Amino acid sequence: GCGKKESTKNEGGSSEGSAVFKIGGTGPLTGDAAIYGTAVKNGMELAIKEINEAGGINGAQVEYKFEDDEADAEKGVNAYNTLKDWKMQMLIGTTTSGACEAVVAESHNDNLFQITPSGTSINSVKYDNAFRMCFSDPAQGTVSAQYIAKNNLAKSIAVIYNSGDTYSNGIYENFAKEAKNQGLEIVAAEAFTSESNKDFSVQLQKAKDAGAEMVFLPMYYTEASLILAKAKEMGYAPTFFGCDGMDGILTLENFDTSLAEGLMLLTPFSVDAEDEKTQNFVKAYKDAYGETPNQFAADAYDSAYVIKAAAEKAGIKPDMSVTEIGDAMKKAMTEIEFTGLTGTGITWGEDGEPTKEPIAVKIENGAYVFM
Amino acid sequence: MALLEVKDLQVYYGMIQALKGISFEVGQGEVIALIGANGAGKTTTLHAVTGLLPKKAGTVTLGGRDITKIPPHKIVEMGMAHVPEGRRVFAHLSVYQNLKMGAYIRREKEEFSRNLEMVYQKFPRLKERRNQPAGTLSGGEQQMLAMGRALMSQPKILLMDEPSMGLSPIFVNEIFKIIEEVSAAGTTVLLVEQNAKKALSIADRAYVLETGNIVLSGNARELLNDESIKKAYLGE
Amino acid sequence: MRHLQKTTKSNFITYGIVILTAVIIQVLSSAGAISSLIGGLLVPLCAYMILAISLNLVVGILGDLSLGHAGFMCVGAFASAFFSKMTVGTMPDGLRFFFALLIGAAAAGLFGILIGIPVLRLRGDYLAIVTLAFGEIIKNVINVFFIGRDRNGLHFSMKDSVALNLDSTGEVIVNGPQGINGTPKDSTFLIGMLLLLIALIIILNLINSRAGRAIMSIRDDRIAAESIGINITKFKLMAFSISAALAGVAGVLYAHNLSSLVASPKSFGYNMSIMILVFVVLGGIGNIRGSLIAAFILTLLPEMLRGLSNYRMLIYAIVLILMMIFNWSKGGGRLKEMLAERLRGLRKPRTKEVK
Amino acid sequence: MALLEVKNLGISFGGLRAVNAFEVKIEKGQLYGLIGPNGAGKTTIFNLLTGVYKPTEGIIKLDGVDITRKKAIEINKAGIARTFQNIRLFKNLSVLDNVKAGLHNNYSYSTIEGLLRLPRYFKVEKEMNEKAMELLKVFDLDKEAEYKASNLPYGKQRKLEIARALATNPKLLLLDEPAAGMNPNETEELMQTIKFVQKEFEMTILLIEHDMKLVSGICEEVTVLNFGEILCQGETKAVLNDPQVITAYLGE
Amino acid sequence: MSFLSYLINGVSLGSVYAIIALGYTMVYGIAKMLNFAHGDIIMVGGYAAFLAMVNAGLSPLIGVLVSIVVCTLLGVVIERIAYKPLRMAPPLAVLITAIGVSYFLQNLALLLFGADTKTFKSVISFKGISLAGGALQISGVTIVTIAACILIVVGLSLFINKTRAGQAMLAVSEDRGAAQLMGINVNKTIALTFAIGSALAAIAGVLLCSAYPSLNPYTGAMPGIKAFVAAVFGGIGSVPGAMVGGILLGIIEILAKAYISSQLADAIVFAMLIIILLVKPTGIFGKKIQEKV
Ligand SMILES: Nc1ncnc2c1ncn2[C@@H]1O[C@H](COP(=O)(O)OP(=O)(O)OP(=O)(O)O)[C@@H](O)[C@H]1O
Ligand SMILES: Nc1ncnc2c1ncn2[C@@H]1O[C@H](COP(=O)(O)OP(=O)(O)OP(=O)(O)O)[C@@H](O)[C@H]1O
Ligand SMILES: [Mg+2]
Ligand SMILES: [Mg+2]
Repeated sequence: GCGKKESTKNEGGSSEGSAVFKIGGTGPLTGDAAIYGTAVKNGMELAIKEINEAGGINGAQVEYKFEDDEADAEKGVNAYNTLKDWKMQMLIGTTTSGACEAVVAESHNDNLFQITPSGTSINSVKYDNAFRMCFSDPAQGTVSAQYIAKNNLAKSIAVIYNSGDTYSNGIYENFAKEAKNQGLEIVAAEAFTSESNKDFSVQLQKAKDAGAEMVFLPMYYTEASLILAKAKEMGYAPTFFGCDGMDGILTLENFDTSLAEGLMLLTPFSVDAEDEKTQNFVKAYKDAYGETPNQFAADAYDSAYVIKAAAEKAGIKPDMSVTEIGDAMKKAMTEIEFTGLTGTGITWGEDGEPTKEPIAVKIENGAYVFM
Repeated sequence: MALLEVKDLQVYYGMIQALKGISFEVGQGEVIALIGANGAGKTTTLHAVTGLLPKKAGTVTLGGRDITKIPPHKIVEMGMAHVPEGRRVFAHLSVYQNLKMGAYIRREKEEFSRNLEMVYQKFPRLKERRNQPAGTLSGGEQQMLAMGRALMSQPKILLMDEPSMGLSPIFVNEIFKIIEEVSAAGTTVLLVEQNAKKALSIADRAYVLETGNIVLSGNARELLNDESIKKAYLGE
Repeated sequence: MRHLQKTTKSNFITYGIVILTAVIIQVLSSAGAISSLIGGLLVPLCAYMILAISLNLVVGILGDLSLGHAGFMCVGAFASAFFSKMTVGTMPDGLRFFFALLIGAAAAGLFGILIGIPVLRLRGDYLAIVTLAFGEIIKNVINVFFIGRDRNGLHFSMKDSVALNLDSTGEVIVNGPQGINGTPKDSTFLIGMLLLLIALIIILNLINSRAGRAIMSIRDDRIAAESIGINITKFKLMAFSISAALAGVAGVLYAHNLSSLVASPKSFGYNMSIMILVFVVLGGIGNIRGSLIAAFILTLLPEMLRGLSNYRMLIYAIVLILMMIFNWSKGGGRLKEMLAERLRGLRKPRTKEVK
Repeated sequence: MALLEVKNLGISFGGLRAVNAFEVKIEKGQLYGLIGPNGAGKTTIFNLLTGVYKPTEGIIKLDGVDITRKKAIEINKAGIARTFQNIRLFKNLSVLDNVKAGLHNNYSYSTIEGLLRLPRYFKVEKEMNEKAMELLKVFDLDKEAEYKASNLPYGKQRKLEIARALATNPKLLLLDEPAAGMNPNETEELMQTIKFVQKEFEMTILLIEHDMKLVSGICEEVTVLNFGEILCQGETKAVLNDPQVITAYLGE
Repeated sequence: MSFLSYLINGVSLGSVYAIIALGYTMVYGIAKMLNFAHGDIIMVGGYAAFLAMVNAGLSPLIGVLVSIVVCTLLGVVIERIAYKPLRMAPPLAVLITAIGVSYFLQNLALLLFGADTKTFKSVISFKGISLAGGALQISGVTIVTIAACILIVVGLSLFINKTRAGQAMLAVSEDRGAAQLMGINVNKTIALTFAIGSALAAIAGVLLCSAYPSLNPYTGAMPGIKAFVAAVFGGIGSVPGAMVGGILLGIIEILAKAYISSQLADAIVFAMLIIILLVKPTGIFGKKIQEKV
């Protein structure tokens, strides 16, 4: 359906007095990556509403504001500066790696605490003020290769990746590196770009000709859906293995889920998970936004709760300065253990990386099945 | 009543006033000459009459109907044809296609072939070159094509902007003969010419335009003998 | 000559506006009266204004439509960022940035000459598409470049960073689509304004000189220009390469303002080229001061509209369309005439009319 | 030696033989006419002489130098300048700048000198302005120096085109229908100007014209072209009385 | 064998470019404007068909018709509001307005339909044919697209050369002022051009989304640019040129990916374009008419 976004208001919570925390968020709300920014915005909004209803953080309510960055480095800095003018104290962002790398340099200067829900590249959390909710590219690439080798899923693998995309490229490179160590053979590594992301016949044909038993797809699900459809049309049926960007493929509107049958992916989050937390989240999200949440929304939701957890640990107060909050949060982050939608018992190192174990799932009968 | 009546016409180019309130009329079947120096506003007048230029003030009526605000294509449908300054042939289309465009408002097949024959007979060069892209014709040939194209619509009234420009002496005579023929066949003619002598010798009446004003008008033969006209426009 | 005086005066007004703006902003900013958003926008603003006037040299003065200007900016940005990353710590910051500027301008200028081959043979929309293609090629090729450095020297690959085979001391400098990370932040508003001023002087002085006249005569009538002995090849190339070099300078500013530089479609694709073209057309084709103002307004507009959240790009689009209609349509013309009439009491008409 | 010497010049467009075996010899300082019916090939000859078209055969010599098949720019530098049948001015430039563009090759300073506004720039620009104004005065255009060229009335545009051509300091000036669109008085004035240019600048002029008053008034010799071929060539009066020329071109 | 199959894939991709380029070239050739919003009208066509078929449950044929009606109306309305006031403006001003329209449509779609991608339901039920014992596959969409292209090329050529309205278009494309003097209603002719161009965009949109079934507010942008390239490739304003240009573009793109480098495929396509234009500066079917001096 369309027109389901009931509210485009950016601010929520109460704003009485100055005793509120101000948390900013950034991500693409327009442009062709808008889908990811929108999910992050919604997930964050949902969590902060709940937090406020439950009494806020350290007794203070939370105000939030989300700014569009069009998934662009320059606009990301603009969005960040806009939030600074609004007197942001902590940042959930940014959504995409490229923009995140530019923003993190700015937030580092201000010593402003930042947690990115979905910026996967190494440089996204280059500085000590920045932490990550999701897997990093190396983690995903490496773990995927290890997982495939350990479970003996395939020996000859083809990779199709987006050579113009930081995320896709990052995972591919690390996958390739680790595959070598694991004795997996990459028989074809075929790229595409966002300028030619409609036709995948050549890439699939090459994978097929090279005799790949498995095709690794480090990319987002929109393009993957085209690949799956094309492969079916070609009568080519290898095992497809994806990464966390693939999550969401089942809820793609009007998508024929039978095409994704047998697709394996590593993901920290699955809407089909049966735990209560996930189910409540999915329901609340659907009620609020009329669509099924994807992993971006879940990561953003978790990020807000991580801030709450760390803030409570650090005992920060809204009237502290940005730097004070930053220092306190940095320290607290390495001390907390967090359980949320996207993992249990997550801890963070000083490098900002979470200790998360990706869970492998497989799509069977149109639903995720844990493996 | 006159076929074409222009009253108090004013035209501006941005801030520049090119026509300062001119009035004239063209009777049914007449040949009227409009003469004047460079930049007097002759071309501007024709453009305003056919509706190619917006008018600041004044009225234009054709056959009793007010056409001041009517768009050019409707005016053309009402029977007016215009041979524009600079010829304006469709450069990439062939001579034949250009002539076909001239007959755009005439749908009848037979009529078309009859008119085409008539044009080819008046301008044999066009028949010879009917498949040549109009843009590669020589200057004079393009002028012939522009005339021929206008005749293809069998106009009631024909506006011509310097039809003799760029034509060889022998063909200048020819073109004035053609204008007389056209007139004899019942078409009313409004003629803008630098060759005032020739124009006045075939016209019934004439108007003299000077920097946006009509300064003189009258019987063409009389004007031909007018001393001031002789001095200013005939070079005698 | 009155003529000369008039253009000189007009040029000095333009310089004056730029200098005055620079001074005002500098004063405001040292008084802390400038928001972070505006503060952060200052350097990009300079870069966009340089891009706009440099594109105007090709589009407005030479009369060729170019849809690949972002490509030149991209070359300047990457060449200079690469240089800065390589030499960081080996020389004083100021000197390094000076060299980076030279390198960015030279690299982009070189590409400007390279594109000369098609430019000399093609016209109109055919040329436009070739410039667009050229810009896309640059972006695409930069995305497959991997350059790394370790104690054995430079390593180069067009496949991926793994293929660089760096040892433990290695550092990837250009990382394909992930671009260059950690470029030193050398650009400042004052440097930006200074560069803008230099670019302005170059372009305005060029226009009002022998070469500029030759370029404009080619624009107005190529055949007539040839007939009076003007060397089309030389002046077309000159216009393209100067324009490209200045775009390269803008690229250097841009690259040294953000710590991450990626050749994404957003920042260096045809969309960006078109964006710059919008500045030029809105400001008035061939009108250098207009380009400056249009670039200024249109860069700020979407940021000022942030309060409208998701409606902002929609409103931006509507504003763009309305501005074009206001500028060029009959109705808009009438509106402008009315405004002009109001003003006429205050000022005598500048242009003389033909009697 | 003749200033312009053309031998056996020819060109075809597809099947059309536009110019065939054209020959002419023009002495230094002569005012020479090229006439003929519409489509005879006159403008085409100008285009061949100035390098717009390349001839299929023939030789063109200017002042003893072979300029056949040279590029338009080189031909101009060698000393031929022209005007066009359909006026080709630099529409958006001022009248003065149109002429200064014509001075391009004769008044020189480097681009760098221009960019840096070195003293030479000011000196040469000043000279150019003076020279351009001098030329404009000849054509009574000095008062319109700052107008945009496209805002001039037709007749003045034609004159400006001549001034621009003269600015290139040619040995030979080609004028394509300079009097087209002018009334007899204006034509008369133009004739005086052309005469003046011939004398004052010691110019050799070749012109195309359909106005016989102008041709008989100022041309010393003419060539009549018909269907691409030379119909008649010689002293003006004699040629204009040639019965062949009368039937093909003049009429009556 | 693999070459053949690449070739077939190239033709499939190219046929989609071709059908978009046909609508593009129509507006481009007649109204002499680069309608950068064409790709976005294609996107609207895709959404119209999607909503009709998936949300309203109508049959594919009705879906296509709905899409054509919506796009035609949209095209005419856009022309009336945004382009008509600019008849006297320089071409670049119109180009920028078209870009404004493009942004407008993209962002309106973003607000109306959301950012998420929808999977399009193919309107073609025909499964296609397989040759050489199944080793070579030609999909139904490809066959329908090529057939549609040929029909459109023939139809448009006949329309332009044989009908009065077509003649009017020719005249308008050459010289609007002179066309008026022939009695041609220039505004109506340009509106009709947009109507036809937009109807073709609808068909292209439906076929594009059937071939590559993902639909979001930016679906039309890149294919629009590629179609522009194809139209120039074939020669501006040439109807058969647009088709040939599109198919050639598709083939080059696929072969470049297959035999040279998938990473550099875009660069190679554009480099080929430059090379071809250097050899033939007015495109494959472009007429080169020497300027008469
Ligand atoms: N497009 C224009 N913009 C500004 N002024 C113009 C324009 N067209 C014509 N003019 C001016 O309007 C006046 C009348 O011009 P018009 O072309 O009507 O003269 P004309 O009598 O036809 O002259 P000619 O004999 O040279 O053709 C002139 O002063 C001319 O400079
Ligand atoms: N590029 C071309 N392609 C085809 N035919 C051409 C071309 N240029 C000129 N012609 C033809 O060559 C012939 C000579 O043309 P040209 O322009 O030289 O005539 P002209 O003597 O100048 O005539 P006018 O007095 O009418 O200007 C004409 O019949 C013309 O149609
Ligand atoms: Mg006139
Ligand atoms: Mg001629």
